[in-house]
Amino acid sequence: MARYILRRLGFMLLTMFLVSIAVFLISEVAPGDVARHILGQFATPEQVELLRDQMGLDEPLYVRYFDWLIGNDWRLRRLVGMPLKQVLIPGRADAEWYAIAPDGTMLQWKMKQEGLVEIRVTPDGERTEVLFDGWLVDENGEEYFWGVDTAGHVVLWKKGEAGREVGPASAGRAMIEASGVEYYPIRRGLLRGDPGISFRTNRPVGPTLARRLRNSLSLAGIAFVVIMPIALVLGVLAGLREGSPLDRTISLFSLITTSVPEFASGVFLILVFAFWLKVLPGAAVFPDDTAPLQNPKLLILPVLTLTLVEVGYVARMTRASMAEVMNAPYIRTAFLKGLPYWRIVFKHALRNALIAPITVIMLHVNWLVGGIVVVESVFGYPGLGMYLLDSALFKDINAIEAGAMVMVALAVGSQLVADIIYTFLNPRIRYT
Amino acid sequence: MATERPGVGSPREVPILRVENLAISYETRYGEVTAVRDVSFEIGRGETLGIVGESGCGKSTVAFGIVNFLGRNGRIVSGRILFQGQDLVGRSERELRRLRGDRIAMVYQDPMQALNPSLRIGDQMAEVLIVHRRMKKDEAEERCIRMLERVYMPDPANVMRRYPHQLSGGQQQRVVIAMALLNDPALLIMDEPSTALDVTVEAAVLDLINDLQEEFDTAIMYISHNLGVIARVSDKVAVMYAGEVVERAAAEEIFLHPSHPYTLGLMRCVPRLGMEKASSYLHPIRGRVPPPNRLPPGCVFEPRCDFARPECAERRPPLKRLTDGHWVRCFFADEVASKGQEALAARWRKEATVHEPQREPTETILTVQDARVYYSVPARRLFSREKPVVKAVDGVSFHVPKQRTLGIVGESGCGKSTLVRAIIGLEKLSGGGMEFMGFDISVPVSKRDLDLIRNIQMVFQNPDATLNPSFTVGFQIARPLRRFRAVPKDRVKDEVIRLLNLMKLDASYYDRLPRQLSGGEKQRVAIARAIAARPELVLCDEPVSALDVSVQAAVLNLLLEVQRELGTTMLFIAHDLSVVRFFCDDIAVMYLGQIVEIGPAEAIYAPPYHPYTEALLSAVPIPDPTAEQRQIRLSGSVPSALNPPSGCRFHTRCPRREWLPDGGRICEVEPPPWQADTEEHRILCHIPLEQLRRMEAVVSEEVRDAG
Amino acid sequence: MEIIKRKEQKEVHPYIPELKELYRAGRITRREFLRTATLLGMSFASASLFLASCKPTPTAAPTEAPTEAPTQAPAQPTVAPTAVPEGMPKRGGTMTIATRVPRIDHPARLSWIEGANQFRQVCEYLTFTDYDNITHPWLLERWEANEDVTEWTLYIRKGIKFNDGQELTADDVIFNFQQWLDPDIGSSMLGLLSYLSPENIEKVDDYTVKLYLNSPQIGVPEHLFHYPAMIVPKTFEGDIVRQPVGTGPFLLEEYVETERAVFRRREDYWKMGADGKPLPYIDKLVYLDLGEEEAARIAALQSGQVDNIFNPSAEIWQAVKDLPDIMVYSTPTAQTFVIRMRVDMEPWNDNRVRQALKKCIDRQKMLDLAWFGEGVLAHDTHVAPVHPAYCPKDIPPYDPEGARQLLAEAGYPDGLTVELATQEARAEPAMAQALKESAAAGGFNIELNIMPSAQYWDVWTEVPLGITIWAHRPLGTMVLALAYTADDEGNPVPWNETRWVDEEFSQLLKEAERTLDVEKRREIMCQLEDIQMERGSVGIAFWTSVWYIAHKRIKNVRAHPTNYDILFDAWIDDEA
Amino acid sequence: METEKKSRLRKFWESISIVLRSPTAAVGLAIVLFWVFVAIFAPLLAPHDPLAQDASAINQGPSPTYPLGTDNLGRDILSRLIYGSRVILILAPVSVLASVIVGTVLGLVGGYFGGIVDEIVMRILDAVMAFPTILLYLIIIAAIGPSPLNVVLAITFVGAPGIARLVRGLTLDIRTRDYIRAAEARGESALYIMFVEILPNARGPLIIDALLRVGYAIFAIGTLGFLGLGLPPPTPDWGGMISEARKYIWTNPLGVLWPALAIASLVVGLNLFADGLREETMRYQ
Repeated sequence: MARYILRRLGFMLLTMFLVSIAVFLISEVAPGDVARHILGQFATPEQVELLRDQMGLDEPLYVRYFDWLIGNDWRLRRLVGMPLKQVLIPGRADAEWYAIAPDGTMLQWKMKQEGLVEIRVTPDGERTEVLFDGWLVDENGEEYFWGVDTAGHVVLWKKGEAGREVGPASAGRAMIEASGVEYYPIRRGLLRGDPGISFRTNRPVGPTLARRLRNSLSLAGIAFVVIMPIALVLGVLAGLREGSPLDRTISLFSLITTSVPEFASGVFLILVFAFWLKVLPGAAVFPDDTAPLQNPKLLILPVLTLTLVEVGYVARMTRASMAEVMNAPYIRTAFLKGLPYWRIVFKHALRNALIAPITVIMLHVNWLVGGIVVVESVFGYPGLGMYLLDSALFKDINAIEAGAMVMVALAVGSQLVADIIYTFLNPRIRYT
Repeated sequence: MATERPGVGSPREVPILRVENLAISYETRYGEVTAVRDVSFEIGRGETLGIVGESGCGKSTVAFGIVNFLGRNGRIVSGRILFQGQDLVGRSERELRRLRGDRIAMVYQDPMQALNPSLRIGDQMAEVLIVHRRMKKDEAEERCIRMLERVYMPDPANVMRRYPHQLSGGQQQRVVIAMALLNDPALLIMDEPSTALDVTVEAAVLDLINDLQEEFDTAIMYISHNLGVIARVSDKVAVMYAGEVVERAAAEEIFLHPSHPYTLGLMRCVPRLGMEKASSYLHPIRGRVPPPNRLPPGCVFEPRCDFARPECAERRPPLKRLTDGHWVRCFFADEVASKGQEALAARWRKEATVHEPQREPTETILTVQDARVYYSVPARRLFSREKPVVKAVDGVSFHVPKQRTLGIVGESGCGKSTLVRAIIGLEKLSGGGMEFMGFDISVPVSKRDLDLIRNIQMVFQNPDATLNPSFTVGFQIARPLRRFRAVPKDRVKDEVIRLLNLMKLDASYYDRLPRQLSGGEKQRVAIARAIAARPELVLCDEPVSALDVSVQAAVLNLLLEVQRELGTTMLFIAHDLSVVRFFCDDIAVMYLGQIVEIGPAEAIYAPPYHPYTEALLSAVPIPDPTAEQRQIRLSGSVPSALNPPSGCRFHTRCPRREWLPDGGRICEVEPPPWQADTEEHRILCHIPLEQLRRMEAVVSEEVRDAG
Repeated sequence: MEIIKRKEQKEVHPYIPELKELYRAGRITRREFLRTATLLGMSFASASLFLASCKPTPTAAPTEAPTEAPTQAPAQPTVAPTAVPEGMPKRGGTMTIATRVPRIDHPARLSWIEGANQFRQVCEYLTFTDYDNITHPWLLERWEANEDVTEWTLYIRKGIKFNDGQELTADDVIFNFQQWLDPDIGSSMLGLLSYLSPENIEKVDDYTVKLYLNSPQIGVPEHLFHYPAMIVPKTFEGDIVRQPVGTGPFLLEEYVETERAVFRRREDYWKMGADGKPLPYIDKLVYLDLGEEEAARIAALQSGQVDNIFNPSAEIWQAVKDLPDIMVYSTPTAQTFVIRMRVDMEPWNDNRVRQALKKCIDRQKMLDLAWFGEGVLAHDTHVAPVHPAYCPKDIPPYDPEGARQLLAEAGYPDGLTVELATQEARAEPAMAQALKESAAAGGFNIELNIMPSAQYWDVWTEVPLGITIWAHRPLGTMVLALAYTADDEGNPVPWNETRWVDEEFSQLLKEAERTLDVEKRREIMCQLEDIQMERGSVGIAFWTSVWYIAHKRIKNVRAHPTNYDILFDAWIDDEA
Repeated sequence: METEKKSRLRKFWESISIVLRSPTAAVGLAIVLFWVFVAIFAPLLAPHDPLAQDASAINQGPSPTYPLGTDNLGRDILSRLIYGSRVILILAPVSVLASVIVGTVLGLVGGYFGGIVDEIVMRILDAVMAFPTILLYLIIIAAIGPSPLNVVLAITFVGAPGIARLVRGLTLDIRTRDYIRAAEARGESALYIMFVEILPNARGPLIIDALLRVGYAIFAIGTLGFLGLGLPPPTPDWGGMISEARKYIWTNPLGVLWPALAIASLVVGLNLFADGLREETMRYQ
C-alpha cells in the first residue's frame, strides 16, 4: 500500500511539473503583454520596455522558468558578492531583500537626489542611511556597483559622465530614476516556498492566493458537506425503491436540477431571494477577510447554486449503483439468511453501493474548487477560479502558475484520496 | 442422536416438506409466462431428494419458490407448500423471514458470489445466530468456529477474520454450507452447490453433505444437472423437463429402470466411466428445450421423443403411478421401461464398426520438449529483491502422433490451459521447445508465418464468449477462409454453408446473430470456424464442459466425425474424466504444472495408477447409485504454483506415501523418476512399479459389464 | 502674436475689463466669462458679484450652448440633486464603493481613474475644477498670470499640514513639478505640461512659486487638476501605498490590490465643515473590488451591501435607475466612443471610404441601443458641447445610399468587408453590433472581433478599425492635442491611434491654444471641427452622459464628468 | 436467403424498437427531435431576423410582435432562440464526436496493449484531467481567439479523458473474451482486433455516454459564452444570450428564462434518452 501511495505522489509531482511547463509555454504564446497591462493603455513604448526589463521578462524563457521554479538568489549572490536574505515586513503581506554584510548588518541601496544612498539595518533593527562611496572601476575606467535596491532587484549602477549617478533610484516599488543599466528581480523559487510577485497586485502571490484558496475551499467545503449527504441519501432511497413513485420523483428532480446550467440557476436565485424577497444578499461582498465567517448569509446562495447542479448528478449515480447492488447475489444470500430488511440495506448493501459514488465524488472536489468560476463570477465571490481567470487575462504568469499548481495538487490529491478510500471500502482491491 | 436412516419416505411421519402441484409464473416483456407447472413431491426427515434437469427446466425456480424469493416479477400461481404441516404459500413476509435462515436454509450455485465481498467471513456467519437466536457476539463466533471445524475447514479461527476473496472456491463453499447449518435447519435447499468446484473438491463436499445429514438429520433438497452427483447424494430423485416433473422415484429405481423417455435419453447420452469411442456410441437427444412461452400442446417432451405417438401431441399425460413410489408422466411408461433395459444393456456390446481409432503408428505431428511457462508476479513487500515467479507449466514433454487425440486431464490451476495457449502461441515460452510438422513453434503467434498459423486452430470453453456478439455467424466463419485465403473469394459463401451443413446446421444460420443461438449451436459454429481452413491440429480447451448433458453428446460426436473426415489431430483438455475416457486415444494427467502420468486411455483407467490419477478416478461421480467406488480423498488444498512443494509435487497430499520406507521421506526430497509400465504408458512416482500394479481398480470391473 | 493692450487697472489681469465688455455686449456666455475670468486669477466671488450686478443685452449673442444647465440631462428628468444640504450635515458612518482596486505605486504615473479616486482622498491638488468646469484655488490661495499668460505665480495657502506633520511649502510643490516633468517616471502630466520645462520653475519664497512657460497657455490652473497631479511631500520615495502621506481629508488604513482599500477620517484636516469642525463628515471609506461582473455589483448595490458603483455602464444605469432607495445624478460630458480608422492602412487611407462609413452611422439609434438615449448626438469631431470653445454644427444624417455611392466611387461597387475590433465591456459590443447592422445597408460587411478588455488595450493603437472609449477632458483642445497631432519630427504622438496628421489642422490647433480672445478661439475651433468632419479619421456618434449612482443615505454628492469621487464634504444620513 | 445488407437493416429496426419500448427513452427522443426539427426549419419558424435590432423595443417583455420579448439590443428573443438551436445542435455533437474519436483511440490502445503503453496513456489522461479546466478554456481561446473551432477544441480536450477511461474499461473486459483469443490465434493484427473485434462490442455504453456528454457540451458552450470566451457576438447562442440578459434581469427577468429553459429542456431530453437506453440494454442483457 505504501509503495502505491509513493508511486502516486511521485506521479503527482510529475504532473505538476508537466503542467507548469505547459502553462509557461502556452502563456508565452498567447497574445497580450503584462507590462502594458500594468502601465495602462497610455504608457509610452519606452516605459513598457523598461518595465519589462525590470520585471526580468526580457530574459530567455528557460531562464525565467528556472528562476520561477528554483529561484535565482543563489546565482545573483555572486554578482553582489554578499549573501542575499528575504525579510518579511511585519504587519504587511510583503517582504524585502537585503544583502548581508559579514558583520550581520543588512544593506540596501537606493538612488536619491544627492546620489546613491546605502541603507544599513543593524541586527538590533537600528536603521541608518549614508552616502555610498564604494564604487568599483571596470576595465574601461567606468565606476560601477552591483547592489540590492528596495524593490527586490539586484541592480547594476553606473556613474555616468555627468558625475551624477545614473541608475534606478527605485525607492519602494517605484522606479523614480529608471535609467538603471541591468535589473534582476530576486526570487527564491516555488520549490523553496516563494511563488514570486504577482504583477497584478505587485505583492507576493502567496498571501493573496492563500486567501482566495481559503474562500474557495470554504465555499466548496460547505457545498461538499451539504451536497454529498443529501445526494447520497436521495440516491440510496431511489435505488432501494426502484420503480416506485418515490424513485420516479427523485430521479425527475435530480434530472431537472442537473440540466439547468449553474449560471442560469445562480442568476434566478439572486432574482428571487435577493431582489424580490430581499432575504439574502445578492452578491458575496467581503468588506474584510473574516467576512465568510462573520456573515454566513453571504454563502447561502452560492452554495445553493452549487448544490442544485451537483445533487442531481451524484444522486443519479448513487441510485444506479444502489439498484445494481440490491440485485447482487450476496444480497440474495442475506435475504435467504432471513435478515431484517434495514440490516441488509445498511450492513450489506450500503457499503458496496457507496464504493462507486464516493470515488466519483472525490473527483468532484477538483471541479468544485477550480471549476466553479462561473458561480464565483455570478456572485462576485473572490474565489480561486476567478483569481485564475483574472490572472490569465492579465497574463500575470506567477499568479497563473501558483494557481495552476494548487489546482493540480488538489485534483491529483483528490484522485489519490479517492483511490485510497476505494481500497478501504473494497477489500478485494489491494494495491501493490 | 444418529437415528437409523428412515429409508425411503417412511409414510407415518409428517414429511418435513410436502409440495402439491405447485405452479410459478414470471411476467416478462412477452407477458405472463408459467415457468413451473404442477410440481409435487415430499421430503422426509434426514432424507435427500435429488432434482435433476437441464438448464432452463425450472429447478432453481422451484427452490426459490419454496422460500417465496421470486424477485419482483415472479409469483406462485397455485399449489401448496407444506413445511412441517403448515402451508407457506400466502404467509406474510415477516413470518417467512423468521423461517428463512432458521428453519429453512439455502445454499446455491456460485460460491464466489454468495458471500459479501466487503465483510469478514466471521461477521457474515455470526449474523445468522445473532439475528435468529439473539445470541451475543462472542458466543456466536464460538459456535461458528466449531461449525467450521465440522466442515473440515483448516485453521477456522483465522478464516473468520479473512475476506471471501482470500479463500479458494472449495473453502468458500464450505463456509456457505456451515453458515446454512448454524441454526440446525429442518430443511436444507442446495442449488448446484458443487458445480463450479474441481472434481476432488466436489467429492469432498458431497461426502461432507452426507456426513452432516446423518448428524443433523436435516431434509435436503439437492438440485443438479449432473447425473453422477445426483446418484451419489440422493435417496429419491425427481427428473424435471421444461417446467414439469416427468419422473419421480427412488434413486436406484430411476437409474436402473428409467421409465420416461427423457430420463432414458439422459442416461444414454452420458458417457459411463468404462465406455470408449471404439466400442460405444453416445445417443444425443435431438432438438432443443422449448422456450417457456412457446410450449408444445401435448406432452412437453413430444417433439424430442423417440417413442412419441400421435396422441402424445394432443393430450398432456398426467403423472401416473408405475410402482410404489415411482411416478411417470408418460402414456407408454411401461413400454419405455422395458425398451430402456435392452438399450442400456446394448451400450456395453462391442460395436466394431463405430470409431476405428488410428491404430498403426504414424509419424508424430507435434513434439513438446521440456516446455516451461513462468509468470512474474509483483513482489508482496515494498523493496523485496527476489522476483516471485508462478511456474504455471514446469518442464512438460510429450509427442502427439498424426490423426490421434491426446487428452489432457487435471484440476484447475494444473497448467493445462496455459500449455495449450503456449502451443498456439498466445503465451510466451520461458524454456524448452516445441516442434509442429518440422517447424519450430516456440515463438509467439505474432512471429509465426501465416501457413503455420493456419494449421493450428482452437475451440474454446464458454459458448457465450466464443463468438463475437456483433457479427453474424456467416461473417465469423468466413473470416478464417478470407484470412488464410483457403477458398477463392467468390466461393467463400458456399464453403461457409457447406461447413454449416457439416455441423448439422442449415443455411438459415448464415445471417443469424450469436445471441439468437443456443449454447450447443454456438459451440458448433465455433468448431466450424476452427476447422474452416483445414488445420492439421485442433486444440480443444474444455469444449463441452459448459454445455448441457444432452447437447454435450451431440458436440462430441461432431468432433469425432470431423476427425474421421478431415484426419485432424486433436488435443482435448477437460476435467471430466468420463468424457476424456470416451473421446481420447491417449491421456496425460497433469498436476501443478507437470505431467504425472501419460499413456493410452485404457492403461490410464486401469491399475497401475499414479496415486493422483487414482484419487481423481475415485472422485468421479458415477451415474449409478449401485456402483461401488473406492473412497480415496485428498487431504489439504492445492498448493500455490508460486513456490511448488520440493521433490514430488504431490507429496503434500499423496495418500500412498506410507507405502514407501520411512513415510515417503524420499518424495519430499527427490523429484520422482519416470517409470515405464509399457512402451507408451509411464508414471512419475517413487513407488516401485510392481507395488503400483498391485493397486485395486477404483471402479470394479463387473459394474462395467453388468449393464 | 497679438498683444493685448495693457490697462492700468486694479484688475488682476489686464484682459478682464475687455472680458466684462464682451459679456455686457452679450457676445460671450455667462459660463465663458466666469471660466476665463477665474482662469486669469479673478476670484470666483468677485466674478459672480459682477455677473449678478449686470444683465447682458441680447445683441448678436452666440446661441446658448444647448447644455447650459450643467446638471439637467435633456432626455431623462432625473431628480435634481440637493444643491444645499437640508439642515445641518450629520457626522460619522461608513460609505462603501464598488470599484476596481488596481495596483498603484507613484501617483504621477496613474493611468486608471479608480486609483486616482482612492488616493484623491489622501492627497490633494493645487486647484479644484468643480462640476461646472470652473477652476478654484485649493491648496493654492490664489494665482496670477502675466499679460500674455506666459508667467504664472502660484501663492500656496499657509498652514496646511501633511498627515505626517510636515507643513506644505514651495519645496514640496516644486518637487512635485519635477516628478511630473521627469521622463523616467513616465507621467501623463509630461504631455499636458509640454509648455513648461523643469528649469523654468522658480521658488520665489517658502509659499510662492513662479512658472515661466515656453509658450502661452491659459489652461494652466485646469491642467493642475488633472488626476495624476496629486501633491506629495518632497520626502516621497515613489510608493504611495507604503508612504500614504498627503494633505487630504482621509488616511489610508488598508490597501489590498484587486480586493479592497479602506480609508479612515483624518482629525486635523485644514478645511472646516458647515458645523465649524474640521471636515470630512464621513468616518470611513471602503472601496471593494467585485471583479468585472456587473451583475454582482448590481446585486450588491441593490441589497445595500455597497452604497455606490464607480463609473456605472449604461446597463447598470438601466438596471438600477428605478430601484426605490437609489439616487441617480447625471451630467453631460465629453466622454465618447470613437469609431476610429487607421488612415495609414487600406482601405481607410481613402477619405471617401472614411466618409462612407461615417454616413453609415445611425446616430440616434446607436445612442438608444448603446447608452439608452442618455446623451447628446455628435458630428464626427472630437469637440463636445460641454467644452467651452464648442462651435455647434448640425448632425449629419444616416445616409446608407450616399455611403454606397461613395464606396462605388472609391472602387468597391459591391461593398466592402472589414473587421472591427473592440473590448468586451461597457457599451462597445452594443455599439459594434448596431454599427454592423446599420452599415450593412451602406455596403459594409463588418465582422466583429470582440475581445476581453485586457487584450484590446494591447492592440488598441494597432487595429485598422476599432471602437475606443475616450474619457471626458475639460478642454476641447486637450484631446485634439493628444490624439490628432504629430510630435516635432512629424510622426504621430503615441495616442494618435488613427495616425491622422493634417498640417492645416495642427497649425490651427496651436493657434487656438495661444488665443486668449474667446470669440477668436471659437472661430478657430469651428475651422478645426470642419476639417475633422470633412477629412477626419473618426466617426463620433454621440457624447454620453455620466451618472453618479448612490444610495439615498449618501448626501451632498453629484455626478462629475470624469467620475472623480469628490467626497470631502459628503455626509451620511441613515434616517432619511 | 437473407443477404448481409438485410441483416444490418434488421439490426437497425431492432435497436429502434428498443427505444420505443421504454417510455423514458421515447420522451427523451421526442424532446431532442423537437429541437432538431426547430433547428432544421429555423428560417421558416423564426418570426424575425435574429440579428435585426429594433431600437424602439429594448429589453421589452413579451408582446404581440415579439412573443418572447426582446434583448438589450432590441432583437427578438424567440428568433434568436430558434437560430441558437442550430448553433448548439451542430457545435455540441461535433465537439462530442471529436472527443469520442480521440477518447476511443486512446482507450482502445491503452486497454488492449496494457503494460507500459497503458501506463503512459493513463498518465497522460490523468495529467489532462488534472489540468484546471478554466485555465484550459482561456488558453485555447487566447491562442486562437473566439471562434467555433476553439469551442470544439476546448470541449474535446476536456471530454476525451472521460471517454478514454470508459473505453479502456470496456476493452479490458472484452479483451478477456474467447473470441479475442480466437482472433489472436488466427494471427489477426492488433489494429484489426481493436477496431473490428473489440470496438463494435463497446458501442452500447459508448453511445449512451456520448449522449450524456452532448448535454455537458451544451453546458460548456454556455459557460464559455457566459464568461465571454465563447462564440463571437452577434451569433445567437443560448449561453451568450443568458450572459447578455443576465445584466437586465431586474428589469426583464424573462430574457434569462427562455434560453435557460431551452438549454434545460434539451439537456433533459438527452439525459432521458440516455437513461431509457441504458435501462433497456440492462434488461436486455
